[in-house]
Amino acid sequence: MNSIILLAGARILTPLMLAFSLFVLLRGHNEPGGGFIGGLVAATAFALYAKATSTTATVQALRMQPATVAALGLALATLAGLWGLIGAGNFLMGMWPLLATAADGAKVGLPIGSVLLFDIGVYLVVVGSVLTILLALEDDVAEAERRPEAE
Amino acid sequence: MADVTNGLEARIALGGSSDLRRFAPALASIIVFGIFCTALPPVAAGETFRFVWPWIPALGIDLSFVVDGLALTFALLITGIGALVLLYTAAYFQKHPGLWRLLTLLGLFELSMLGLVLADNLIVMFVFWELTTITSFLLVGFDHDKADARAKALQALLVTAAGGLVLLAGLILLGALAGTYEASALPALGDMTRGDPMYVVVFALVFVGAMTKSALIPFHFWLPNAMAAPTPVSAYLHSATMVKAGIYLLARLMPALGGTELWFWTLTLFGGTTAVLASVWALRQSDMKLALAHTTVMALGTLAMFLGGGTVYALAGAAAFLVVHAFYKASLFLVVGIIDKQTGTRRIEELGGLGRRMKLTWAITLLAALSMAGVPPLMGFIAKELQYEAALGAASSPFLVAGFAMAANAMMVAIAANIALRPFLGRTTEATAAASEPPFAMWIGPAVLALGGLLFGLFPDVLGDFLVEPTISAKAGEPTEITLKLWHGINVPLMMSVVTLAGGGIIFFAATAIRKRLAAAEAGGLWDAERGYDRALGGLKATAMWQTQLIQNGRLVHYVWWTLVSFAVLLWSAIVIGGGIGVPTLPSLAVVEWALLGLIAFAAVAVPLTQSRTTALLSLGILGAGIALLFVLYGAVDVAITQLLVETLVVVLIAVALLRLPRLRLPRGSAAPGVAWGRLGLSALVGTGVGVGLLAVLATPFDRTITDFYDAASVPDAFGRNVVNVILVDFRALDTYGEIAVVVFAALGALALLRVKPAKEPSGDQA
Amino acid sequence: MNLFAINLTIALGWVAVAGTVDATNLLLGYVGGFAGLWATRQLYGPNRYFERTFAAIGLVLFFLYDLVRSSVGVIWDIITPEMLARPRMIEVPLDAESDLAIMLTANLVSLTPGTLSIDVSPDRKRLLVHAMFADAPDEVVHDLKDGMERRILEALR
Amino acid sequence: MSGVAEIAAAICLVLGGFLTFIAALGLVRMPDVYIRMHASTKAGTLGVGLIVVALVLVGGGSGVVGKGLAIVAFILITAPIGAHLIGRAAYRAGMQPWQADQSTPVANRDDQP
Amino acid sequence: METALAVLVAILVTSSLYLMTSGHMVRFLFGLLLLSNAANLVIFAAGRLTYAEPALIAPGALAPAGSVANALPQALVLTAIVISFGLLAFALVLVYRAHQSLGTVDSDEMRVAEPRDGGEA
Amino acid sequence: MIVTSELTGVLGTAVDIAMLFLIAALILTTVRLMRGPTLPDRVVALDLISMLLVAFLAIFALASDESAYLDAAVALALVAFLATVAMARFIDRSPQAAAAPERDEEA
Amino acid sequence: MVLLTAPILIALSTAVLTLFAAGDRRLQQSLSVLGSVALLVASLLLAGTVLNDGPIAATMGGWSAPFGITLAADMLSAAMVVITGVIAVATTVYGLADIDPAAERVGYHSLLHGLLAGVCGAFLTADIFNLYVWFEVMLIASFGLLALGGTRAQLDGAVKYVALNLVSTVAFLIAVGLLYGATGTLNMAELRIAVRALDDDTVVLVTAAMFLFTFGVKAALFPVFFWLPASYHTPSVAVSAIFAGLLTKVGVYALIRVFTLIYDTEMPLLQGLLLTVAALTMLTGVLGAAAQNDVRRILSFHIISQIGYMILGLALFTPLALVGAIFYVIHHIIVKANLFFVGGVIRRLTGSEDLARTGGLWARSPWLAVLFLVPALSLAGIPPLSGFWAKFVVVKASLDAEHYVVAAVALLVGLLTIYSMSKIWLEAFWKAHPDPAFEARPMSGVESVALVGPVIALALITVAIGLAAAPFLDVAIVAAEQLVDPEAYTRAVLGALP
Ligand code: NA
Ligand code: NA
Repeated sequence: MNSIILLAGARILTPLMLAFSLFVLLRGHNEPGGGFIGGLVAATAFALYAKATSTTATVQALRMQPATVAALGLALATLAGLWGLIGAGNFLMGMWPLLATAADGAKVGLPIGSVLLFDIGVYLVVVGSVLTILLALEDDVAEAERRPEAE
Repeated sequence: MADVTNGLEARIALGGSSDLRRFAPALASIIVFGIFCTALPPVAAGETFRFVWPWIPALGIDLSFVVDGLALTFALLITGIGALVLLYTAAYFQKHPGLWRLLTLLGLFELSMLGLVLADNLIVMFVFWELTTITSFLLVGFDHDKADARAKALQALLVTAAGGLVLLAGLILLGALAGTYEASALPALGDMTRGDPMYVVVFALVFVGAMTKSALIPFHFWLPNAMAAPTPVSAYLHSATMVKAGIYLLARLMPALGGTELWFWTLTLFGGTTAVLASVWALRQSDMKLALAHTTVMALGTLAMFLGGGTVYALAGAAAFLVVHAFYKASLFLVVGIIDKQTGTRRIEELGGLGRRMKLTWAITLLAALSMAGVPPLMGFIAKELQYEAALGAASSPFLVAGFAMAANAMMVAIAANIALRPFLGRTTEATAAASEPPFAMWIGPAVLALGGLLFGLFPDVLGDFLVEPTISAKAGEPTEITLKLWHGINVPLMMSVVTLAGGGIIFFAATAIRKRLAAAEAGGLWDAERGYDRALGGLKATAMWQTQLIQNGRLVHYVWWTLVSFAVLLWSAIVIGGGIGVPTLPSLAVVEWALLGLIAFAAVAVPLTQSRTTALLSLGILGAGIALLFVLYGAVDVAITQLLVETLVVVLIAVALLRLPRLRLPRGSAAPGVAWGRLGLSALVGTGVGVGLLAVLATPFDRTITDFYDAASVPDAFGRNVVNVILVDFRALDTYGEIAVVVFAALGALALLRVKPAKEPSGDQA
Repeated sequence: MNLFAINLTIALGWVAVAGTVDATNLLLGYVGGFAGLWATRQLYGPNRYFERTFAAIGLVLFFLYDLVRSSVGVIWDIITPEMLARPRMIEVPLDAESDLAIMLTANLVSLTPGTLSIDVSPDRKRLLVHAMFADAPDEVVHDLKDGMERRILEALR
Repeated sequence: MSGVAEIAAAICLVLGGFLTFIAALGLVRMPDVYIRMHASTKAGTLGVGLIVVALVLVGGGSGVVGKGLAIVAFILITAPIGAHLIGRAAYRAGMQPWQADQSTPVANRDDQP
Repeated sequence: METALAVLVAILVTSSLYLMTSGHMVRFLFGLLLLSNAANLVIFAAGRLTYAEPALIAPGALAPAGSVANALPQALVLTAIVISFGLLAFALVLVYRAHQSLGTVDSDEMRVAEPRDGGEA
Repeated sequence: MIVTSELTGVLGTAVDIAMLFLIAALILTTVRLMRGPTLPDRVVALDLISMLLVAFLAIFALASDESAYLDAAVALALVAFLATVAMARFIDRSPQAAAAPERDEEA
Repeated sequence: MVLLTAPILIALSTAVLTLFAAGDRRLQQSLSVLGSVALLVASLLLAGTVLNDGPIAATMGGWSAPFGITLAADMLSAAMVVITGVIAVATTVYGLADIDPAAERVGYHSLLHGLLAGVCGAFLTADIFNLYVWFEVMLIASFGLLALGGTRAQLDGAVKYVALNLVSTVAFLIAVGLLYGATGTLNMAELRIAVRALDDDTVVLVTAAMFLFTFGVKAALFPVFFWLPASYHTPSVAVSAIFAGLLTKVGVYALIRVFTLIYDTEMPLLQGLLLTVAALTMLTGVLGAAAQNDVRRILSFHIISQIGYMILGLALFTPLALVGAIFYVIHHIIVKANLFFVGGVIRRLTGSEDLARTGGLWARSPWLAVLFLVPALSLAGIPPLSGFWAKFVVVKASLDAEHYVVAAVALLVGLLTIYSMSKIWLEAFWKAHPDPAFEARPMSGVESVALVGPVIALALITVAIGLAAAPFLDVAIVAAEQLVDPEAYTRAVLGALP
């Protein structure tokens, strides 16, 4: 929107919000948050960035087309599901490679595994999809505005 | 690929080596005919052959076939006449690009017709029945470039298909009450089927099916119209074989359905009326082919009438006439085809003097016409005698039957004379000036058929023993003896024959006058059932247009409206039938909750009331936030956060799109006060319905087992402390998996919408 | 090595020792670390870290004071039936050059009652301010430049 | 200790609530969008800030302080930027600030068609 | 509160359907958004409400302390919200494009696929 | 009862008072949102409503001693800003909507 | 069990992979066809297993029913998935010559396989909310496919399609919510038990009414079918073919599933309504077809009409009637998709779908004529093609149940179907092309293989179902038996332990 103030704000806020989104993603299994919320926050961050700069700059910041991000997310979620299917015979079954069963039957170790991978997939899908729609719409509106015409 | 076959066909049709190949179908038909001939002696001796292959056991449908007298008679007619017609066609259409299509369709028809008469299982029979309808349709429309041919083909299709569907119902019901679809099992069950309360229905349905196929009044009109088909097709399908399928059907089902008063009266009245009226219509035709077509209708009526009689003589009369008619009528059709081909016209007044140029053709015509007129010693005479005998022996109302038969036959005489004499005698006309005899392949067919009529007349026992007797045995369901003779001495039937011939002579000479009278009488349209068909078709089209414009009128508002009306009706019916709900108690809430509810409700009401796009949009934002707060209040933090984020993103998206969207001014239609109140009423009906549904649910006790499991298993088994998230990514992860797919596809779809734009179309923005 | 980074490391170490990751511990660690670093400031040679930190703290305090002070004026105007405000658009020359400095200036101007940053001129030399009590525009300009902007530039220097 | 914190929190709460109310009142009473923004930006931020401070004082939980500070910091950064954007847009759209000496009565602003 | 929510749902549905029957596609979108919210409230209320006890388990604990909010409908609503978002975003873009190409948002004017003189003459 | 809470004493009363202020503020702001008259006015109102809701969540977290609710407040603060930016951009790009209130009000 | 997840997984994986391959059209096409073939193979394996072992189930994430989501396949589900596989292969092959490269670039293949994933998911899930999710996957993918191309007609059609489907989809969600509130479960096998145990008739009937409404809209029943004729003739041929074949059937499937498994006790109450709806659906659909003059618009209205037969089968609720409904569904998917394919070839050859502007095909392309006749006659119920048996069983079931009026309507509609199909034949095939100078554009080798190959394959299947109806009917019978007595299904679902 061509405002120095917004631009400077966005330069601070976008990374902050992205960091926050990752934080929300990672802790989601235990506190409010998770892939959806994280993804939505990240999408909000990029949306803000897009408003302050341009859609092109936002895609550059993403380093790939947002649709690819979404596809990547769906692929990760699928892989997470397949992991359970191959590892335990159940699609989407939680796999915990860093957990071991102690002598008393309790699980010890880090509860990180397929479920987190799945949630990361969700995160990427949400970021990618929201941005795909938003940026494409922005582009189209901008293009339509460039064409002078009677409404 | 299609082009290749096209070329191939063209080569086959026109190329030199194809000359012989085009006779192959005829040859095949002759071979089959020969095979059936070998079955004659054993069948005549009372044997029947039955072949069964399992097909659809679950429905009681086997591929069962029976060769008995009735079937064999038909099979011989089908293959024999089929061979001659195929031969004739190969010559008649030698240079026609559609020759192979015609031969193929005729061959398919022949197979279907054979299947129809040989099938023992009624459903299998029906399968072939319908196939004959379809092949007939394709054949009638052979000259498909002509709109008229297409319309006539459609008519034949619709009438016979309609009958077919009625018949199907009849057969299913018959199968239900007999417990079997095997026709060969029906004779033993006849008393049971006739005694069933559904008998009348079954009979009516079967009879209507037979009527349409066999062109009995009031479904007769399609048959003359089917003369749009090439002549060999008419000779074969619409005279000798397919149209007799209805008669065949009645004959086949007689053991199960026949022998009642209902049967007798129905068949006699419909058959007799058809016979007489068709004869009258035949008289007034000047197109010989149409005249023959109407006489075919007459023959079909006669056959039905005699089947109605049910006595052995009646059956014998019908059986003999069946064969006789097939011979002379096919022969005459083919002759008319020859005349048409050689002179370019079939109209009797345009023809004359052909006798000198086409002696052979005339001889054939004379022979066939004599049989048609029932002159001894031709087979037609014997059949007519049998008819009269049967008429007199009819259990009830012999004079009625006899009257019908005599009247119709007298007119047949006149028509036969007309066809056999007028084109060949008199002065040569413009059309006949250059006429010459046809090639061998064309005259051999009619010649064989005409000669057959003579031979059977001379040796009636061959016909009697090998065809008529076994046929009626099959019909009557028991072995029957009958003797066919040329000379029975001077008896009542003979006297009747004489009267018939005399009457025929008078009619022939008074033909012109009669025709005028008839034309005047018919202008009233008294018997014009075809007009009924036209009206029905017109009505159908009009109804279709009317209902489509009423229902599918292109207006989304209308669609949404009726969709919601349906929902409201369903919903409130369910509530009322279910007994409604108790009166809910007023909730006691904290001020904050009231405030929140009020805020949400206010925003919800503001959206439709405001005329400002942005006010509506911002109200939606507030509503979303308010609902998020409700979620928070009741412990749904994840949901609340998601709601806030999503609602905001929606508002952002809409705000972007709104830059290029117009204002909220209402379309004129929905802004009118009456319409607005209607909309409000309907919306409120659905809204309260959903609310009542929710209240009803809330009044039931709640089973929390599954949630309790989640609460207990979340940490120990799924290693997560946020139960909602654990449900999303573990317990019910498949939901989430599908859900992210939705999001991805939504994005893809939106992207496609924005990125793929047709280049050519004018943009509406400029409009 | 950046002193801020060291300070942050100390704070994180504190958190690790405390065993609980939360803002309170982080803050305590940071403050403690800052005190330690300040006490040993000779060790690091010439360094602006401490000055900037104190300037930032000063800025925050000044801002809070300003916020409270002039809020009263706005509140009073809102509550009283008559409209006391004499609003006007005023252009304030900017000394700040970096985007961040301009943003901070504009933001703090907006947050203090009575003034609201509306726009920055295309040449980034002037800030358009909506002043609520602008009977004497020059006074407003002076207050802003000498108060808020000076402190921001000090904290960022 | 907790007693003092509670009383301080109570004061912050009431004051914060009062300030947000003033902000809203300003929004309704002030004559044009610029002055309304003065009210909402300042009093709103201060009010919310005070309420969050109250929460930090008595919330006690480990997450509360961090989240509370995050909220306050975030609002302090974003509220003025938002006000700037709206004000700028309004100004660029040609909306002239209300002048005390102009003859238009304040109340009539809202009633314009 | 559930009873109150039922009333609120009725209001939301009424309002949304009133918008959806207007023939103005932007209003239709607004109605759709309202309707989705109503559906979410239905699910949420149908799972019964528990005041201010999120379904979170304290660190170290094996299960929630005491009765907490029903987590399942929350998960369902969350899923539904995200799905509705996808659908609504698509619908929005569709209406936008339809307006761009057809020049109207009045559904009565959208008669390209089913022209007025459609069907057999 | 104003807020369902286990808090008693001075803090409980303070929560109730603050909540009443907030509700009153909410009503007033909604009035401004509806009356406009210009789009910037409405956006300012929306912005304030977001802030009020953040305050609401904070009070609610305090009253129910549930810090998880602050997460919602953080999220709201984040996205509210985006909404404001988006609406400001809307005004920026369709100035007629801002400058001439009656245009958008057109019935 | 892998077999149950495989169809969904294959479809979604293909969707993802084709998205990654967006730069390479050939690769996308290969992946797409390969994915469809894999789906077909997987579905055949699944059907074979179900045929041998009876209903099977698999828990997702290893959480046993009713806590986790369970996928399950009885014969009906398995058969539906197989048909989906068949149509998938046919459509992807046909699409090789039918789809605009620009559309392929932006995600046609992904959306198509997404659609397939949604359809398979809907057929296989035993969880009512999960059913909602798969419905949405299917719906959103169909939205994308429908509007792909962005022509004015497509946008118009899509607006109506999207608007009406979204209304019904929300009703679905509400119904699921209410049902959950009343029973506390989402597992469909457990719902059977829970709904029986419910005291409150209002709750049972209200939820049943909502499901009837929402699935009725999806199935395009009278009077809520508006969205279908408004849109199905607008997208590319491959897309409209798969829509025509599959989408409404998912609604029919859902109706059959929900009303045999959960609300079977309410069926006597609903019968009158359903019979009326079925009859009116048959009639209005076929009359709509009779009023049209455009190939795909005629075919679209026919879909509605034929759905009526399927609902008639459900409404009668006798074992034979259910057999008929299932057989009808299977037959109709094949035949209707094929007719749309042929319609596409007609357009390709004559340059139009408006019958007035077509013609001459019987003379020019007799093989196409034959290929049209097979599905057309089958649709019209002409023996011995598949449609005849479908109609036969349904009519017989009606007559057996002594519902003579609906039987009569069913037969009458058969006649009207013949009439409206003959219109295409008369105009496009028999009539000479209105432009005497008209020359059909020749098709390239690839084009004719891609366009005609699927038509031939589906026509052969139609003939095969007709001539060898017994095995197909046996499958339908097994499926119907499992519906009438879902004990095996519920045992598989509820007993499916990790
Ligand atoms: Na037979
Ligand atoms: Na989910």
